[in-house]
Amino acid sequence: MYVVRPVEAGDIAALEALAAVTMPGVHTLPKTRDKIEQAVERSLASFAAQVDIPSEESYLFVLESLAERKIVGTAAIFASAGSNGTYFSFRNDVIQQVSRDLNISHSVHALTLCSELTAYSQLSSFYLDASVPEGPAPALLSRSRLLFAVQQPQRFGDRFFVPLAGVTDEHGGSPFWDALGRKFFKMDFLDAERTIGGARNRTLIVELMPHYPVYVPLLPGDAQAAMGQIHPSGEQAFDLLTEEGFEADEYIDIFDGGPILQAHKHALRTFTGSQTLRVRTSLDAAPAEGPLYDYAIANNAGPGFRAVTIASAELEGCEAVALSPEIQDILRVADGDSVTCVRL
Amino acid sequence: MYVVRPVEAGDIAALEALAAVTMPGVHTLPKTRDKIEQAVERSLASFAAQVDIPSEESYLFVLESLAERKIVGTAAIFASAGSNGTYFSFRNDVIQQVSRDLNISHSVHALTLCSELTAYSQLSSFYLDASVPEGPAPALLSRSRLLFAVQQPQRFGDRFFVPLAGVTDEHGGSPFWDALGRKFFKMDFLDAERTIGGARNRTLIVELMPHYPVYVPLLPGDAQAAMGQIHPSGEQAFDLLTEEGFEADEYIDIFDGGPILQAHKHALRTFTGSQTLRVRTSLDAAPAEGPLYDYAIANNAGPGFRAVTIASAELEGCEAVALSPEIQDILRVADGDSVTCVRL
Amino acid sequence: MLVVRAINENDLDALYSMATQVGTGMTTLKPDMQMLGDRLATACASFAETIPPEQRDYMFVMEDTSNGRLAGVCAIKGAVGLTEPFYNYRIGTLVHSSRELNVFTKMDTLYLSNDLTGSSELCSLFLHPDYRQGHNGKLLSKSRFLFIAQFPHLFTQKIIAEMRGYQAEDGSSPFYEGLGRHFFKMDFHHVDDLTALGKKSFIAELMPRQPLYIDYLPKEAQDVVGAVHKSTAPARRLLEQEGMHYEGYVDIFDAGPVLQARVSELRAIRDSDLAVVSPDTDMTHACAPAHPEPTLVSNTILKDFRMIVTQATPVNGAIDLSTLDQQLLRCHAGDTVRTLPLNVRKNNV
Amino acid sequence: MLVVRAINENDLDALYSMATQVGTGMTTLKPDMQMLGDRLATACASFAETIPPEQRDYMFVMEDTSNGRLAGVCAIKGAVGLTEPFYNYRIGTLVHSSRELNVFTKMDTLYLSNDLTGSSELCSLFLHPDYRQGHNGKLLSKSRFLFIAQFPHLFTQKIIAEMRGYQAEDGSSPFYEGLGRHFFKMDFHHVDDLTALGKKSFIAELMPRQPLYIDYLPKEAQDVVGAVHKSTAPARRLLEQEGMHYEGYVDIFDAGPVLQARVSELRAIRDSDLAVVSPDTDMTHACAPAHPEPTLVSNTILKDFRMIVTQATPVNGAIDLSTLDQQLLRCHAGDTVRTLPLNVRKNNV
Repeated sequence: MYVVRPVEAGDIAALEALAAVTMPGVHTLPKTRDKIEQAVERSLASFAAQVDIPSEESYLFVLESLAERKIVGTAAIFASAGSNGTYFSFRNDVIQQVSRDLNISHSVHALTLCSELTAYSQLSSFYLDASVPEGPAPALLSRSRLLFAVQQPQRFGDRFFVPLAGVTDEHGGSPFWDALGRKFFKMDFLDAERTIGGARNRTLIVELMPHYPVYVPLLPGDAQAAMGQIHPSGEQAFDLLTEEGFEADEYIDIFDGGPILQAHKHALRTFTGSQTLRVRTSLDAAPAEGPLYDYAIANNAGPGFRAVTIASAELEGCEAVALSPEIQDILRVADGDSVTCVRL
Repeated sequence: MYVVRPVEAGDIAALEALAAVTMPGVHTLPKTRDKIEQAVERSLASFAAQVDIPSEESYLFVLESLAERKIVGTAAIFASAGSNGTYFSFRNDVIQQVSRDLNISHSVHALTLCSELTAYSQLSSFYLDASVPEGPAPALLSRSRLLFAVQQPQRFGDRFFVPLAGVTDEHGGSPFWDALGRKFFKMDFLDAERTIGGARNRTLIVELMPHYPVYVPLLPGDAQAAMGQIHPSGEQAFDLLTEEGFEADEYIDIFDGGPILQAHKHALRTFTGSQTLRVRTSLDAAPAEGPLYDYAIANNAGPGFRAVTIASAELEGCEAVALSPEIQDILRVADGDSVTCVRL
Repeated sequence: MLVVRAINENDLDALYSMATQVGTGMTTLKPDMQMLGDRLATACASFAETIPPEQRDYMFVMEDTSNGRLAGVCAIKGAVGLTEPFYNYRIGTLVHSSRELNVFTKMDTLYLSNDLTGSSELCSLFLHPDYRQGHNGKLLSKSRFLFIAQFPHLFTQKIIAEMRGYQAEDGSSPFYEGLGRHFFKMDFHHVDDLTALGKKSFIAELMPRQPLYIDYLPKEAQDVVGAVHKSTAPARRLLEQEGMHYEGYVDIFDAGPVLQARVSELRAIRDSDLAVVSPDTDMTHACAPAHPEPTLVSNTILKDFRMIVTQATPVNGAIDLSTLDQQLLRCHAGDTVRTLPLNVRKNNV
Repeated sequence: MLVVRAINENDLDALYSMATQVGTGMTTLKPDMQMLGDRLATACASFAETIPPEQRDYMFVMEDTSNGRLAGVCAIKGAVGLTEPFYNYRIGTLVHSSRELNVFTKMDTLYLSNDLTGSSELCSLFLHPDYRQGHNGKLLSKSRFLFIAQFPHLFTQKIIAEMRGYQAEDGSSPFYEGLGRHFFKMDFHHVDDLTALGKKSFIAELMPRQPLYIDYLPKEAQDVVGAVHKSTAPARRLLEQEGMHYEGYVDIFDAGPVLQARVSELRAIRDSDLAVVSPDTDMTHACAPAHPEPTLVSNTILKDFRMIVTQATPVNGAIDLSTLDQQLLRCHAGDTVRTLPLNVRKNNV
């Protein structure tokens, strides 16, 4: 049984252990104890804060294996990507070129440095330990953030995005970076990412990155090929997110060219498909009749947020959900309480 | 009773009469007999054509008052706005400006000449005679085009847009044009529109219009105020289109700054809410019980397309619709035939 | 003897026969009777001042008076870009600097521009292979500067000359292959021909409009920005000696440099002098330099402008021209001529 | 007597007291002991050649030897824009033309650029009000050109001078009101101060990057592009006489013009000459002009560069300087000095 909950101060050592095994250049987790402590403190403060307008809050969730009493995954959500500056990305523009005299008609792609994602909420830091089996747990981890956003819409923007790490070679080099960022930053990809700490909202970006559109046909072949490509470590997240309703193709990362998935919340299944149900205690250990579906179920306890998965008969059209006392314990809910649930 | 049907050669005189009363600068209808004849011929050829990929087809529909045997409205749809070049519009861009040193953070709007609407299908030429009463007829006229597109998706793009005429003063001048287009075209708004015939896909546009974004704060106040504003003659169309699911704000017209409404077909009510029903003959003259709703009903006869409105009990969930013999006559359908219908 | 002179109505056949020798690479001098006839008519109207200065096209021919053959041709256009847009890339600099990271990056950038619109242009220089010797090339090229010095009011403030850009051994243009081909999707020579035919609207339609960092281009393309075709290097040197400079404008297709100058800063404007044709006297003879330098001498008549290179040297406002020289220039003792040392004086710095 | 000389370590107090007289409008000479001390140290290291040429800041003072007061100051920076980006607007031309409509529109356009990065800069010219008479202003301004002529290898190919832009009676800048204010949302003088303090990253953050058609600006802003502040007009004329030109670069805030020149085309480089200090002889006396023109004369010593204006005129490579003049220049008979007529000769065209 896995539960997703807000990070706690006691999780720091476990996060440090997790961070030790993540890949260089893939900015899923902070690397140093200091940074981890800061991230945890910031999350605790964010969950505790009264929020009217989304700002610098950052909510960090962990996936805990209850059997092993061990942290096996993380996922975070920033209230506003540009709260601390301007969030930069490349927009994929298509320019139609038509010459009637010459009977030429084709499209030219161009990358434009833009700040359109600044007011979006940003999903990040999705990481799963290799020990977590396939099944509903990964989806639970990815979607719990959005369930929290469904419950607390005032804490988030109307649109969400997720940058996924782009491709790098065996030495940590990025062909997209080599064709673009390197010319302005004059440093290796990993050095730049280290220096900037994975951020995309710093003044130095507007100081250094190109202000004019980059015509894609002028980029070397390997850089063009890397545009919108995911680092292998991000495939699972990509699949979960596209299933959720996120769309790629419109934006890519300014550093490594990785895809940035984005969507209006009305296009996300967690928003359109979730429902609030009353808890009904089920003492019946036998499975219900008919087909069972995986559902994510979350309490509505703010800083005490908990979410788990259950297998249940179809809940659409129901007003209540039957939960075993064990599940109620984990979720800290009782008969008659409200929970938010969505089919996985 | 009103019916919407494809234009026919016999309608030319009637169209000429209608055109005589439309406003200068509002490009709803061709003005001269020659142009009207061309438009009708093109429409006839388009309806008759076998189409795999949308191209230069242009479908012109008329609203006929059966009581008066008179044409009282027109509406058209172009298969592909840029089939004949590149369809240009201004995209509303927002640039985030943030200086942490100076503690400044604000947005700057800029208009970028873009060709993104080129592959869209374009609704146009919506015109209603003043004699047409309020009620379902205007909506029927506007939506029949889309019902046709629902039936024949291969003839149209996945996205649709509608440019609506912008504001002009009593002399036919456009404050938006005066601040922008005039500087490049060196002529009055009406002269320019006459010269270009309302087109937005001609080579001379790329030759003359500005290639760099126009920063909106630099425009005079009256030009800024005119951006996205509708000419009073377009209010009815605007209301019908936003109700349909079209969205304004992202694009404006390069000449008069009028709004360009656009949407993916999946966001349009005619696409998401229409259904195919079998015709059942209703001889019962008495109204059905319960509340009645207005529905647009269209046959599926291609070049013989006909659409009318009926008042009916809720049809959602039904498999058939009861039509009187008179309506069946008008639609040229019989018991058991399929019709497409959508609630207005 | 060779004289450079204003072209006239009788030169059409000889001009055509010279144009057949030109070959590719000079788009303005093709063996097309219609085109050449039109151009000749414009040139005659220019010298006759019957068309406005910005429409003029002063065309000069070098005539071998010993046999009446035309040995070369060159021209000055009154103004470019006033009927068809005149495009160039301008090379600018953009600095990207972050104090926080201690990074300072200076990047060369290409801007599509029409900045040179309205400039006067030196163009259409061609010297027949039989005459490529001695001072002939210099005489032909520099004749235009003496004309400008004599009639500066006919020209705009800025004078330019487009130089043919670098080409690889196989005739391809590395700059075009690295940039233009992506947008035009056709051969370099095809594009070149289209512009020569005046079909230029495709440039507005297809050229990328946004500034381009040169660093984005392949190395081979970067390397040839502002580089001339190897056959053009001597012509470039001659123009630079006369005060023209490469100021960062290049051709949009092959990146060949545009040389330019303020008319007021041309050597011919600064260093040319008027002199009166007068027989040698003991007095002037005594003051003449021991080693006379070759001198360009022209008459001062717009309609029948003529220029030669001679060993006579002006002394104190007078010049002793031989009878032959006077015949070539169609001037006589007592007339005023304009003189300019053929070669540039060493800089005294 | 007035001499312009390289600044030295002992000038700090007098420099400070002069800076208190400067008032607003010259951001580089503020009465701030720390700032002036740093600058003086850089200047001394520059004349001593202990720092690289691009970091140098050659500062000159005009000293009244009769009372030891400093009457003025001026400077030449070795290179600008190499530590902080140096921004200008460059004015370019874009043509929009349609043959079909017979429309031809030529538009001036502003490009944000760092093109002048690395140029040497004339700056910080200030003459004390008590000394604003006679040749003093010319002497002070032109001294820098004589220095460049003597030591051209110390400078980059291009030399520039930024001129203060036009301001309305109330001290506002119509150009800033029409453009910058929309993006900076603060007062013109506040923005000016921030740039003087070197806080320039806000320019990269807030300036619009895309080329702007000047026609979009309000008429009042369009009218002052390239126009100088009325108090700056005389300084502009002096620099133009020396061969500097407005080439379409202006300040991003007030649109004041940047004057620029190739070093090789400065009048001082072309027309200055070396001469040996030697007593007058009958021979030279006979050849001297009847109406001597005032002449700028400098010594040729980098570390203690000194310059005066005198009525002595060089003749055949010799100049007869008075004992007082020799003292001011710290030179003696037999030493070489550099001379340049103070005033520009009439153009002989």
